[in-house]
Amino acid sequence: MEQLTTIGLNHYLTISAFLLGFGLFAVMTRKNAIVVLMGVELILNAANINFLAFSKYNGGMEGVMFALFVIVIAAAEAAIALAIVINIFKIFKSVDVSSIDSMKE
Amino acid sequence: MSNPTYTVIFYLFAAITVCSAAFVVFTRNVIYSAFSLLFTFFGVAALYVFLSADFIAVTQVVVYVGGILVLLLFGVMFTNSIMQTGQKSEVTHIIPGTILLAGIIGALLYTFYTTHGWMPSETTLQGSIVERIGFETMSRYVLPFEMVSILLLAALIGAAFLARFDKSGK
Amino acid sequence: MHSLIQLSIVVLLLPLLSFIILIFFNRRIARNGDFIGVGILGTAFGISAYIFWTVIVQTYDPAFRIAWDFTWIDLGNVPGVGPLQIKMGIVIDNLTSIMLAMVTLISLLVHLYSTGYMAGDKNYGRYFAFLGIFTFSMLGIVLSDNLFAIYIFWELVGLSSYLLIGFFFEKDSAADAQKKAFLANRVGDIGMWLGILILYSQFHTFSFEQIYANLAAGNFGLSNAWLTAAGILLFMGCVGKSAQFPLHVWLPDAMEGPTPVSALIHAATMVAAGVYFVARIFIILTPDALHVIAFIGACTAFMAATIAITQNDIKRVLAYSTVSQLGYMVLGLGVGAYSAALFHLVTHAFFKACLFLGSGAIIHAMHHEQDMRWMGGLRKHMPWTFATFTLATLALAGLPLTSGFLSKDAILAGAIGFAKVEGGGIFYLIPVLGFFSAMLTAFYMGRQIWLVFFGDSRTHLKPADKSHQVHHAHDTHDTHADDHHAAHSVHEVSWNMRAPLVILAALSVYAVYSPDPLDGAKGWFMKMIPTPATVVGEANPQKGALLTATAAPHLAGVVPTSEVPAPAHGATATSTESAAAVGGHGEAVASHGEAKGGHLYTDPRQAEIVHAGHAAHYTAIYISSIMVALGIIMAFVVYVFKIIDPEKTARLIRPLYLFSLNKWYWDEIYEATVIRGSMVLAKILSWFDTNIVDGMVNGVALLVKKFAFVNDGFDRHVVDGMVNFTAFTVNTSGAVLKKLQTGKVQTYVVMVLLAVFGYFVFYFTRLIY
Amino acid sequence: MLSLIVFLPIIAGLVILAVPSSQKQIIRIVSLLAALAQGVLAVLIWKGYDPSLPGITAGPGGSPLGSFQFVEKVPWISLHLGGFGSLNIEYFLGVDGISVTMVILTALVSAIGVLSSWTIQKQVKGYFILYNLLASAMMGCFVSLDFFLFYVFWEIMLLPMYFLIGIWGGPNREYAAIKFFLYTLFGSVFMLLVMIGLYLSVLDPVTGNHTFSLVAMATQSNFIKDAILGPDNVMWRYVAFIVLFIGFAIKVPMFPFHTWLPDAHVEAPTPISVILAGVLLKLGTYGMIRINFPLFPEVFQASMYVIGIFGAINIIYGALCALAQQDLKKMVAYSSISHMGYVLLGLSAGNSEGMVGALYQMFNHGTITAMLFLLVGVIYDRAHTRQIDKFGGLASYMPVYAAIVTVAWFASLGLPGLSGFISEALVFVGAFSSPTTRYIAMVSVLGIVFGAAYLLWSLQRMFLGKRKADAAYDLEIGADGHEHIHFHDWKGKIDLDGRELAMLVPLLLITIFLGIYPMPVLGMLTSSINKLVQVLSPVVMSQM
Repeated sequence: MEQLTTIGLNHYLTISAFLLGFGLFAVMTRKNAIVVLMGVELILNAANINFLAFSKYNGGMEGVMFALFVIVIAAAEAAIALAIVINIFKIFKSVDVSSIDSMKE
Repeated sequence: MSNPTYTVIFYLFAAITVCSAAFVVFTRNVIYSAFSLLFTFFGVAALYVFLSADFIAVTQVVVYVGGILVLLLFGVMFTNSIMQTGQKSEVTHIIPGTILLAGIIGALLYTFYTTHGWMPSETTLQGSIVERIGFETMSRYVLPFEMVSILLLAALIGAAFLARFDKSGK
Repeated sequence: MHSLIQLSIVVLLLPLLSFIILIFFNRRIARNGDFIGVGILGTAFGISAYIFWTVIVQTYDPAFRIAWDFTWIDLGNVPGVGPLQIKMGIVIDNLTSIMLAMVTLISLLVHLYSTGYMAGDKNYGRYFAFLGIFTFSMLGIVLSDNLFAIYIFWELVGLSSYLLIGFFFEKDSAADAQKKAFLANRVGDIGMWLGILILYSQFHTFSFEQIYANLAAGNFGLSNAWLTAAGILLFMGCVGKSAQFPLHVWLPDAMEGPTPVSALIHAATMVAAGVYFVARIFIILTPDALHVIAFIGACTAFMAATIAITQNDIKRVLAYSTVSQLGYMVLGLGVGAYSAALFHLVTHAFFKACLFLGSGAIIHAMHHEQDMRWMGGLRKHMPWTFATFTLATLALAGLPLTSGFLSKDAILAGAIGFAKVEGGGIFYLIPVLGFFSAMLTAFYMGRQIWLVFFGDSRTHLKPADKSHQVHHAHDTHDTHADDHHAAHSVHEVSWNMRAPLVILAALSVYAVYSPDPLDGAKGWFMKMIPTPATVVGEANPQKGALLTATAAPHLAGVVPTSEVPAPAHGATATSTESAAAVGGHGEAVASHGEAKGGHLYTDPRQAEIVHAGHAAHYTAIYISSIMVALGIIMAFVVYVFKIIDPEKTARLIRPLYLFSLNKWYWDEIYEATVIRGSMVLAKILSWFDTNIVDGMVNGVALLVKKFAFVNDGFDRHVVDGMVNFTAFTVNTSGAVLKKLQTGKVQTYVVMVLLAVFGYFVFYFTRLIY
Repeated sequence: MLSLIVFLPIIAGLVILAVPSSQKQIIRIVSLLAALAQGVLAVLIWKGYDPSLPGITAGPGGSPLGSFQFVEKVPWISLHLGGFGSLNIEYFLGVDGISVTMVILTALVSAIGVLSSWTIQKQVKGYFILYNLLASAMMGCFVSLDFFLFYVFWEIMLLPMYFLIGIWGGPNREYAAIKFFLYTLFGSVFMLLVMIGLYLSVLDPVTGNHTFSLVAMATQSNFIKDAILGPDNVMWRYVAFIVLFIGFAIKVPMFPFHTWLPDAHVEAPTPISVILAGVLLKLGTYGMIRINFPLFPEVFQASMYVIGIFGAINIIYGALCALAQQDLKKMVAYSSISHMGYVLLGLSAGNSEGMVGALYQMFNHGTITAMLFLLVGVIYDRAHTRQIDKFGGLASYMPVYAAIVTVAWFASLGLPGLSGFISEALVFVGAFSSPTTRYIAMVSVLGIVFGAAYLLWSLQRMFLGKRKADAAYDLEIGADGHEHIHFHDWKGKIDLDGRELAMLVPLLLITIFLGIYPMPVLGMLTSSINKLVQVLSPVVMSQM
């Protein structure tokens, strides 16, 4: 019971684990490119939670700074990714990822 | 700290985060998942506050909710009009996906709860860390900071370039 | 070098000279240079006649022999053998000089004859060139003193026969015939070649003399069966060349060649070469080999005779009679009647050449009509041809006062004696077949004479469309118009075709060979060509024992007349003892020409046969005369008095008639088995080669299974060899793996994560255990 | 002397490099001159060759001198590789009876080949440069006595051959070229391994360090007893022998590895077919005689029987396949498979008669088959087809051609009086005399009949009889009232013209002369072969 009532590192890690799992699931299974992107965002958030959690319980600033950078890069990534998605839509007239298999030979 | 209200609130936000994330993933409607992603971001921001990283929380809200989520919604709008049923997006690899979902989450949790390597040090972060971030940014992390800003700039320009409608029609 | 040797070399090379001149320059010389051919052959004959004179007439010695040789190939100092040379050489003995004279004479006559017969042919000059090279190679066979040289000239004879048979090469039938002849000869030759190899592998020499000596000394390393095999294999060469029983099929087809060629090659000389060769190797033949030879000869004689009865083409009748007579010679050699066989070889050469040239004259006169059914009544038109042809026919049929009578009876006598010595039973089949063939010979020759010369012309009976009637192709410029007024325009041939007929006919009279019209053994020929003593009898002790086993019981019967006890004939008998044994047969041997040559057979079996053969002489005469008379009477009954209608009889015994008319179906059998077989095999193999060279094992199975699809598989030039096989495997494996590369990003993600998760699992299991 | 004869064509190639590619005639003449000069040199070598010296192994004192002739031996590559020891490769040329005949053959055939390349119109310059390179490489293979040098020439040979088939070949040329290349490369890779193994296990008796010299390798006492391929390592010696043998057998080509030959021949232009059949195939058997057998005599003794069986298979199988071919050139190709079978059979006999026969057969097959391919080329130039059934009755219209074809065909089926016969006869004599291969010889005699069958059959179908309905040429009545034929779009002489006669007549004369009097070639072989037989004989190995 004490384990549950006193919030510790593991609680945050658990949440991040769930977020990560859901993100991966989205990336794996959803055909819609946008949803895949959302999954990526989830994963990044999971990572951020870990960063911050560790840095809090370690009392260092590195995690915080890293989380900051991650957010920035996430923004960049989202921008680029959406631009790509739009281009894909222009070319393939669809954002169905599974229909884009020109990488096959 | 064992403050009951504190604990309750934490669990509340944790639940919001995880459930909305799950909804993001499991709903078939792109619009729904986009909006529930909004809740996820809020929840995560709240958790940041719990982690006494208020500045990051604010950034999270501003950047994600104000930026990325809007971008995503734009993407949705561009790629399929809301009215038609094209908003529904099918799934693939459902079986390996679920297996891996369960497997990875299980594996991670197992690791966390069996590992006692990291014991929290006494000096945890307390209070606001805004000015410490300012110091760090300008002193120790100045180079990464500049690089990231340049990267961001380049990314935005590139994105604009990529996403523009050109008449030539590539 | 002995002067005779030098002369013989000149004789050998003269025809080659004529070939070289004519093949290159015939277009530039007047008359296409036929006079060159005739002149050169005349010279050659002159020289060989001189050799004949010196050897046979002047030095009247059965044992006469001079030889000369030179090193042709020098293999240096061979390890395990020592210095090794392959020599070429020339030997001249009585047989050689007689053959020399005979070959050159007939060749000369044929040259002369051809100037008339072949006149106006567009390849006139080339024809004489081919005759030249043929004569050259034939003389080579006669003169050479070793197996290798004989094999070489043997093949060359095959070549020239190939060229001459296919002389009218625009005719497909001629082209087929020449190919058939060459291949049939080749089949015989490989047998002969193997025989040569067996002997060489033991003695490292090809020379006759050394092989005789080595065998006599018992140096033969292999088992006795090998020696018998060597004999039979060598005999296969003769089977091919002189058209013996299994390989006789080419000779009748060879009649596609110009008729003089048939006379020269396929009657007188080339086919005789086989017999000559067997005579050369006679003394190394084991009794078993001799038995095989005798039986094959008998079968050939009989079979050919039966076929000859029903043939309608004048040349084919002669061709089959040739085969039959060759059978006689081989039979003679087989039963040990050596000199008789060679005697028959010479006499037959003359009268058969006469017959062929006569038929050539007839064909010429009849404007290339060869079917006897449309001839008849030529007696009045061509008296010369008629006279000579008839005389030669009588000789062939073996009537008394002819040369054929002497030689044939000598052979048959030998056969009877042989059968006696071998203890009767199955061996009596040989003389019986011989006599029966004699009768048939008389019959079909009588038929031929009658159909051709007597009665009145049946040219008008000839149906307009002869393709159904006549199974063989005719000469190219042969039109119906010719046939219809043929009977009127028939006329005697010119002198240059008549003279050879007369000469040859003259040589078919008994007086040439023997003073006694009934016994050839009294003549110079059989005195000059005595039966040589075999060297294998004592060369192989175990064979010697076997001999006594066969000969002893019979000898027991003879012993009372001989003072020597039977055991003296055993393997242990020294030469003097068995010589005494033979001497024991008293005056029989004395009157028997060989005694003069001081021939004493050290091999008891041979002695027995020679003696018994002589003893059976008169029996043979009686029986054969009766048979011949029967044959002629039958011919008269059928064709002269018309008591029996041949058509009716044919219908009566239709199966037999067809069997004979279709030559015992030999061609069909070979077509079905050998030719078809090898072609199919070739196709299969080439298919096999194109498709599945790899995997010999399952290849065989595939061959059988896909046999039906051979041609189909032929078209597809599919994968062959390992190269494409590897390519194939790579291809398929690639095709399988390609399934994994969907190009869908998410699939890759799944894979990556699966790997990660797999690592997790692995890691934790490691942690736990 | 030998260097000159080897590198003369390459020099000519360099000269051609300088000539502008528009000057086709000059290019042709230059390479013809080079080929003729090579021929002259070959004749000089033949004259200067002393047939009494055996060769094969080193002379007295372990030095090649006194056994080999025209020896040229200079250190070429010598590296010190530290622990590995030192790498000594020599530029080591020399001839004995076996090679000198092949040198003459090569010079002859390459000269003929240049003549028959006259009709090549496409990229003449490149063609002749490659051709000369090929000629040099072949010659080098035959005269080099250093395994490494041999290997270098062997590999150089592949490249021009590949291009000559692949560029100037028929419709399906790339396939054939690739196939040829892969096959031969496959063989030579293994050769490389064995070569290194041998290098490590052989010591030069004179200098005392490792050597690639084949002369040193041919003496068993020079092997280090416990080296990888030393006398003690029986298993590895067997492996090396087999691998090496396969390498050479592919070139021969021996039965399971022969499928590249028909394709290569059918696709290759006439001169290249001539070179391929005339010289390249000989390299396989030459390699066996020079390298495979004397280096592993005891393995050779053990495997005679197998080699003989493969020889018999080649003979009969090749003949039967030839019997079934419709394409004249393919038939000739299979016939040469069959004839190389005689060589294998003769070698497997392991006695002097057989081996002399095999060597002589190599020479004769070189001349005769070259002649056959030239004749095929002649008719192909005129009719643009090689289908046997597309002809018929040619003998009436092309008498000279028909006559030469007849002689060549009969030479190929081993008619006495023509050189082919003597070699085949000697092969059979040898194979039959050795108890090991006696029964094999008895079987392969069948090859004689089949050989006669397919040659005579094709002869009949093409030359005898009358023109077929679907023949590849027309009949027309000429001015002189006789029938003539004319081929579509063939401007030249209907019968053989001067150039073709110049190619064919020399070969014809050689064939006939060597058929009547073989000693000029055999005389050079005998002493070497006797020595070789001694080296291979079990007696020598027992004291090894």
